[in-house]
Amino acid sequence: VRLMNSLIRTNRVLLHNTMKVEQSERRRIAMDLHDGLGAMLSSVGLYSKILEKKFKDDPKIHGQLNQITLLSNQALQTVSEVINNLNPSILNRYGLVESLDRLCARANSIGNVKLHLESKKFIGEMNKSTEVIIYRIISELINNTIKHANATEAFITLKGNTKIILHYQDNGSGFDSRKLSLHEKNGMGLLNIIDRIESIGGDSLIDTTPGNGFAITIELRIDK
Amino acid sequence: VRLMNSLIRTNRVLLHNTMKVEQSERRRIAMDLHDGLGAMLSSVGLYSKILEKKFKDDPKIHGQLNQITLLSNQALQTVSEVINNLNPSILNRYGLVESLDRLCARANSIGNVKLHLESKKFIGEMNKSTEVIIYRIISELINNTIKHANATEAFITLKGNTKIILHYQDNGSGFDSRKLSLHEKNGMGLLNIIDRIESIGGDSLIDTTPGNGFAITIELRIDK
Amino acid sequence: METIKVILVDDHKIFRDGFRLLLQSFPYVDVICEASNGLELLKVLEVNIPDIIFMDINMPHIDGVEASKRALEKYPDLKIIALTTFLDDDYLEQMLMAGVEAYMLKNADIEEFEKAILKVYSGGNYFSAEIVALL
Ligand SMILES: Nc1ncnc2c1ncn2[C@@H]1O[C@H](COP(=O)(O)OP(=O)(O)OP(=O)(O)O)[C@@H](O)[C@H]1O
Ligand SMILES: Nc1ncnc2c1ncn2[C@@H]1O[C@H](COP(=O)(O)OP(=O)(O)OP(=O)(O)O)[C@@H](O)[C@H]1O
Ligand SMILES: [K+]
Ligand SMILES: [Mg+2]
Ligand SMILES: [Mg+2]
Ligand SMILES: [Mg+2]
Repeated sequence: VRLMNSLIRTNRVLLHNTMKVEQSERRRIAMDLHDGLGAMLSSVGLYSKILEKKFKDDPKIHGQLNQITLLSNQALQTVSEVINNLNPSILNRYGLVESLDRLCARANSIGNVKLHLESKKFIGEMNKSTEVIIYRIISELINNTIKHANATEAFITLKGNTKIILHYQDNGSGFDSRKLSLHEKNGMGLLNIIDRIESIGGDSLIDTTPGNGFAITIELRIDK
Repeated sequence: VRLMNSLIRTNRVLLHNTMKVEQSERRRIAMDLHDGLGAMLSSVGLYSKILEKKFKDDPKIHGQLNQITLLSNQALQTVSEVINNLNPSILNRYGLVESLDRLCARANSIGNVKLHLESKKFIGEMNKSTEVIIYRIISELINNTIKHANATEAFITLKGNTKIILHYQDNGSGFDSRKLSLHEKNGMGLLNIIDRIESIGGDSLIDTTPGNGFAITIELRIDK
Repeated sequence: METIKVILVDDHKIFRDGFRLLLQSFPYVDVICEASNGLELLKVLEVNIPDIIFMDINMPHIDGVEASKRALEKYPDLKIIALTTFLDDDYLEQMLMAGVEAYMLKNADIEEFEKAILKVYSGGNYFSAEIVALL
């Protein structure tokens, strides 16, 4: 039994390490993108704006320069989304709950979907990489609701202590969840969530049918 | 004992799954970058080149437009490096050994360092995520030699079957390996390699002193 | 000089917009239409036969490799210039096997595009310098 316990512990340590390394690799790639690409794209934008001003009386030239400005902004936006996905820097600053609050507040201020976050019953403390996973999952669920559901509301409940329970529900179109694996080629968001949760020893259950909204429940034991 | 074996097996499966999920997330981010950013940056370059042609007689305007062209090319280069790091697509097509052959051939055709790859004694077969790790490690070692070592040659030996041994050696400046942890803030390449190998149950040993080149030996048991 | 009829195939409108503008700066080129993927191209070809197709590789539905194969099977006289964002030896081989005449990076210089169009139109091949290094 002692041996077994120690094996289980090794198990956890190993998994924990893998996650930590991954985390630091992600941070590194995010930094590369941020420092390298961010700077280049910003200067492209600067040059094009300087030139735009010079040619404000020549609609054709101005239009082409404006394309450059728009594209460089769009590219910066994409880079910042990828960076945030790789390394949600907000988590370094605020904890999970406050980061989620801010995520929802931002989405509520711009979108058509009203998000309700209920996290009072969440008193767990988890390591950084688990926080990142939970944050990323909730972002993806929100994105899906905004992109696919045509919903007006979504409810997010996070609770628990050593065992975390995340419940997510929107009032949108729902879909035929049997078709999920067919999507493998295009979207991998949802399937990845399920795999991801499983890979860290948790469970997830999707509940959706066409016309009845989308819901998912995720349960996860945390050690620290 | 039976229980123990099954625990060890669960261990491996869990680790394997984590790696697989990570892999598919990386692929996904790489795809996002490839598609979205690639298109935006290419178009920026198109517009700036069209305008450059128009203003070829105005050196000042032409110069600013040329900056935009150069920056967009540089940005594309960065994106392609990040993509390749996230998801070395070459491995999908060729196996590890041929991919490494091509990596070395390309570096030899452009660089000042002559790379020698010896992989005849390698007859192992590993899963995709381990291949990616090995490929990425060797790329990073080569990058380091090119960037830091001022070397003329590097020797890469890959051998083994169920236990893989990777030996890497350059004839460059070497460095004081006790200072490695100090570098944590800037480079994380080497430390990440060590962590990474450890996290998948392998060992690594660095051998370098100032003036005596850099060498590292990595040993890793593989199951499949 | 007679006009060279060109079709542009790429799944990103932002790229097509810029590239069309670039092609239009050559007086002897006429961009007769565009398609946003291989499937669309095959439909377009039923009514419009160009001299040259500029073909993106990564596209939904039918990608550039498959589209080139099918288009050349039906219209063997077509000339295709493959366009790629990033160097990738993987696709290079597949596109060559499919029978394209040229392979270029999307960020090639204007002069390169001009050279490629003229060479391919007169029956030759063209590869960007970076790609020649890979071959
Ligand atoms: N909340 C939802 N409401 C309605 N349909 C949904 C919802 N979430 C997912 N879907 C459906 O399930 C499919 C798969 O979702 P998934 O997140 O895996 O991929 P995606 O969102 O299409 O692409 P990606 O996440 O890669 O951008 C979606 O394309 C959509 O049809
Ligand atoms: N082959 C080598 N020869 C000489 N010095 C080396 C070699 N490899 C690494 N070093 C030294 O060790 C330091 C740490 O290397 P590491 O790969 O961790 O970071 P980096 O290469 O500086 O940054 P990054 O890998 O993040 O681009 C380097 O800055 C360099 O001083
Ligand atoms: K024209
Ligand atoms: Mg999604
Ligand atoms: Mg390095
Ligand atoms: Mg494309």
